[in-house]
Amino acid sequence: MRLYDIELDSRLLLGTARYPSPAVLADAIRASGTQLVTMSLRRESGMQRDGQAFWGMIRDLGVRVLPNTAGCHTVKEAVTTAHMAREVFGTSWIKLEVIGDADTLQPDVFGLVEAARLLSEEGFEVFPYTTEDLVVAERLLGAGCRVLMPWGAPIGSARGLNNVYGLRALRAHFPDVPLIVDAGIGVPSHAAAAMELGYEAVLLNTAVAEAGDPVRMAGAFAKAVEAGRLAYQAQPLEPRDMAAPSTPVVGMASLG
Amino acid sequence: MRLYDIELDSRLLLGTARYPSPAVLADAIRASGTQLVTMSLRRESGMQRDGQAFWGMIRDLGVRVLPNTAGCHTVKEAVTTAHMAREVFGTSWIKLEVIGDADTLQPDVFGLVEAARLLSEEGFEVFPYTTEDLVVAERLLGAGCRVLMPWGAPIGSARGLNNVYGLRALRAHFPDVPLIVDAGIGVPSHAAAAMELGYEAVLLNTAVAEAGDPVRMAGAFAKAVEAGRLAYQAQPLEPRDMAAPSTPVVGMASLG
Amino acid sequence: MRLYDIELDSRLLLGTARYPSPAVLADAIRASGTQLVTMSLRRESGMQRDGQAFWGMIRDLGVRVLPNTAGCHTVKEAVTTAHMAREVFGTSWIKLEVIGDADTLQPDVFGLVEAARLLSEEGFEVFPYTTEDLVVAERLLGAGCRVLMPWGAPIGSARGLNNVYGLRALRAHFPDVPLIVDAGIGVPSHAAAAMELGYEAVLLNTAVAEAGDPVRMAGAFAKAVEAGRLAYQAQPLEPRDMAAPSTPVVGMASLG
Amino acid sequence: MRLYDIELDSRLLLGTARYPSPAVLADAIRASGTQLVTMSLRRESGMQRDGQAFWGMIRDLGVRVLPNTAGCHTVKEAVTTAHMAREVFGTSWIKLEVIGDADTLQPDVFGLVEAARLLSEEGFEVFPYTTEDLVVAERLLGAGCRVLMPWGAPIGSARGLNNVYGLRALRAHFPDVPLIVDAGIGVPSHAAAAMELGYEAVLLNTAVAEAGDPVRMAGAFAKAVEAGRLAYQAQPLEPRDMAAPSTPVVGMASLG
Amino acid sequence: MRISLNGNTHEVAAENLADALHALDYGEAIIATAVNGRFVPAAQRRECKLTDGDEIEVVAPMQGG
Amino acid sequence: MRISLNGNTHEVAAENLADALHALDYGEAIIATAVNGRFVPAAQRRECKLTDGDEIEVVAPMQGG
Amino acid sequence: MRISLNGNTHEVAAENLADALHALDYGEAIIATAVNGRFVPAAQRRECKLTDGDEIEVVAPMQGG
Amino acid sequence: MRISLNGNTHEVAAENLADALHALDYGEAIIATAVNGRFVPAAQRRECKLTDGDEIEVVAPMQGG
Repeated sequence: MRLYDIELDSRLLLGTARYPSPAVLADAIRASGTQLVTMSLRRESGMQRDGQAFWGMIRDLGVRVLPNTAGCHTVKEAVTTAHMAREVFGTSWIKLEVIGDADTLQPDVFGLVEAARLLSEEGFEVFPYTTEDLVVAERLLGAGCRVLMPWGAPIGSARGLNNVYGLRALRAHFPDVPLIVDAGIGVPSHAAAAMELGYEAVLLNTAVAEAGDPVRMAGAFAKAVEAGRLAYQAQPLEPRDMAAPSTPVVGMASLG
Repeated sequence: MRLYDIELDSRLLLGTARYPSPAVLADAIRASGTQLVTMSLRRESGMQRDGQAFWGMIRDLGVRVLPNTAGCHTVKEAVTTAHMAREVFGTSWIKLEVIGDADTLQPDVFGLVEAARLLSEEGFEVFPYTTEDLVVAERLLGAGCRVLMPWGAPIGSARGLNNVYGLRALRAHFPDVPLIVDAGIGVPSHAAAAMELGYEAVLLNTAVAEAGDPVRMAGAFAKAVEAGRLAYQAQPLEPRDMAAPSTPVVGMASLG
Repeated sequence: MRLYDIELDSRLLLGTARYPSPAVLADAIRASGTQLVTMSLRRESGMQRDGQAFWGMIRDLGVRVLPNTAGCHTVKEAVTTAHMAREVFGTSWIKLEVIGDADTLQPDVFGLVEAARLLSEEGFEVFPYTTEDLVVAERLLGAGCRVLMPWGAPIGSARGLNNVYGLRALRAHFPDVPLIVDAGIGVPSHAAAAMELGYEAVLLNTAVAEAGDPVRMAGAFAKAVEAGRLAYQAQPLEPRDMAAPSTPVVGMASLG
Repeated sequence: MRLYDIELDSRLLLGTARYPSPAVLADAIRASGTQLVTMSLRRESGMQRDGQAFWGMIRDLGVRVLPNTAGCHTVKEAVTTAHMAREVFGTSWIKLEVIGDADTLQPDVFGLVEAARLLSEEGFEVFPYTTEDLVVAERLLGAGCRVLMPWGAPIGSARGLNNVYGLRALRAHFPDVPLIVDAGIGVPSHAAAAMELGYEAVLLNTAVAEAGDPVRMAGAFAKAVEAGRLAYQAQPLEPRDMAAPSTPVVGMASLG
Repeated sequence: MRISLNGNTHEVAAENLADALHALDYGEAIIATAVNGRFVPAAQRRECKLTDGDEIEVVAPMQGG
Repeated sequence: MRISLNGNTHEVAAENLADALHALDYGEAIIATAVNGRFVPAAQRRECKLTDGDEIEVVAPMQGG
Repeated sequence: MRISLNGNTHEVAAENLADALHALDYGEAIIATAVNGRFVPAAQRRECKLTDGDEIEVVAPMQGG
Repeated sequence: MRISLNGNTHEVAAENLADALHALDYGEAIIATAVNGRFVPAAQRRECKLTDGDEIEVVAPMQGG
């Protein structure tokens, strides 16, 4: 999988928040096989320096980092946060969130497109957290994005793919753009289903971090993402209404 | 996973019919990691001996065999077929199919329970292909079955789990009986979903055999089944209606 | 609609239990336009005579009665109850319930077929509460039933149609048998959907009786059942994946 | 139902395109009970004057007209069309469509908001054909709209409600704004489901016009919309997982 | 003689079902009856002799779904 | 002067939109008009001078969804 | 003697099932057998006398789902 | 001079951002900074003069989804 000219083997992107402990997070990252994790920027105290310790731990894991602008509700906040992230994390990659509604944490597609344009112009490589809206997708590509990350369902809801039809239409419309389902995934079958639609990757966090056993769940998602990708490549059967015997009918003994 | 006192590591059971060639079948079996494959009995000619060659090939793969009674519409046919299978395959395991309708290939639950009782009394270890009906399940257990194999959807339909509610109720009702979803699975996400419900295993055939690339698809299902099992053990999140931020809200910089 | 040679105009059958008061029940029956209501037999005290009053009220409404065998778990209970019902209600119609599981209140299809045979032989006109199982349906018809009443979902669950595929297959398999969805309906759109599948009628109780406003809800279901029936007759569009403009494209002004 | 200070009794809005004949259209309008129909503007020839005859027929039916901007892909086209419509139809109401994708006929939410603002400023009362996006909805209200018309599914697809979760969230978020599901409805149960979500009305066209019997289907939708509205007011039961007997358990005779 | 009616024990002098129902105030009520799990039609209540320990069920129309 | 009306080319002598519509048989028809992509209200058709190559659109009520 | 084997008619001289299978080239093949719809175990094939019109089924392992 | 840092008020003697961070114990910490809502790159912290009432944000890598 190629994202902004970087080749990644793993198609599972993992968030780093809400784990029971840093040790569990580290084990989950290893179990997931991910090569790309999301992080945020939060206020750091000169005395406590929580962020320093956390950042050291992540760096030791040898994974690439995708900083986010989580919590930003305006273009200005998102752009400023992106600049700070570029300096601290030493990467021009940015997961761009411009939140438009506090209940659903859904993207503000207007602010998103504007921020994506500003950041792309300043050399950022933007991973926009967006909806399945085709027209918004077109605008994001026009703004310079070369990856799109539509939601499956609201962040942390564990509902899976709320609008399969819309996600399928997006895939059909942009066959050559890397598409990543970001947010709302609850169980591995959701992730596999996203991959079966032909999506390049899946980004999740809460489904692993808040599972009873996050490390085991990370391994589960790793396998599900691979399963879904392989299935997409292997050209599945179309569903049909009637049954068709698997065992051959010809040659059946007459025992009546 | 323990089925009739036999321990199996792989939770994927695979059918052997409808592959493009024996070589592809053999590769698919290997790729799937399965330890248990289904076979049938069909008329053998003394001259051509197709079955001899096929049977030799399967034995060389070192997998256990679960013979079926596919195509049988009566108790008598099914019981006679089971006896022939026991002699030829050298196993008392039998996948019991008593088909009740030619369009949906659905079980005849009346004939099924009767045949299961007769065969159990004669020492067979019966794997009944049944519906998600709880009361039928109770009768099958009473008839001596120690494994149940409810359908997901009609054989070969690739529709997945037609009645998730019914399958979930069956699992809840019989927490200690090995349950295997047999038939109707189309893609790995279906298999993962079955395992996430707490089913012990999945049996499929057409979804692999008639995929564009059966060997790759076999590998996909292997991973999906493992993913679903791990997820079940790891206690997933419950879906919720509202969003919940994964990235912490506390510590957000004020950049407005 | 013809059920056992009786012509009914209304395709909504209504249960009489769980209403806030007898007056509300009476108003709901009127608002529903139903011509057939279900009733049970319960123990009557010589002093209190609750049943006498209730029965008087129902008779005054001028609707036909379909007595049920609700709560019966054995063939014997169901058959005895049917006999008592025939005498008290003065009808050979019986809604036959043989319950097989206390959690789901699902039919015991084995007991159901046996009781249906016994009762049909004794001249009853049986309305069996059954599942969507085709083979069971075939047996019930063989036992003398001339109407089938598959469940939509467990009684009182308000879940709607749990297995649309199975219900559609049943309709296709028995084009000439009156089919009535009985149980599980929660809202009018569920009832309309059942009718759109080509079912002859819908039987419900809790969805009306326990609504905030049962009388209004009775009227809602009356309309939904009519809507679904008319739609079935009017041959709806098949769903399609692509959009198709309703407004004509030809003749569009060039204003670019 | 109050839309821009006009009180309407019927909650079904009907399109006027794709009927087999003008006579069938007229009968369908009557059968639907609608008080508001959509129309377009198309090129008129001085010789043939098709539009004159059609307009005369609609006026004679005594229904209010909601002109649309169907087929417009730019703000300029849509605004110019709206001006022409206001003059010809003598109404400031406009169903505003700014199409963003030819395959799905989905709204261009950017163009939509801009056109809605321009038109609102010029005194139009705008009915925007939009998606279920909450943030877009907020912008449309900010632009002056006092009604929102989110799609159920792509125009003419007959798929029903593709994203029930999103439509429900929209309803919850804007409890006081009239919401109308516009497009994608296929059968009356879809329309009833939209109304059960608390939507004020439903707008449809193809599902009636291309049914085998459009007039009957119009009547079906009329009833379904009323059913759904009544059900919403009557406070339906919540679905539950377990069954609950409707017939009382107490007082059951002991016949075992 | 002690009988059970709808699960409650009664001491009755009546020798048949019809008399027992009369003694227990059923009068002309619209009911159906079973004794020891077997249906007894109205027309046979008088012939239906009771013996000590019989279990009688008396039911009437009630709410049902 | 050559103008385009609804995509077809016409040779007209009329100097304003109102006259052109009259020449092209629209009479009292209920229509709306645009010239070169701009709406021209009915009341302004007479003042709306035409020049060679103008593109006129004339629309009327029609089926719509 | 005419028998049916897997639906085809054969003229065989063999008097029992074992001999018939031998005559029809099954040799040491891994098969199971039924005569007139009843399973005949391998160990009983020699004792299984054939009579004119018998219907024999000979099956072997094959693809199955 | 009173400034606000991450929402808390501090009395600092430092005249530029670099000195203020030093005074407030950030030392060599990996952080990014903004003053009054505008990003201040590390290289410009020394040139960034502070005035009374300035609002400084200092952030570091943290958990994120």
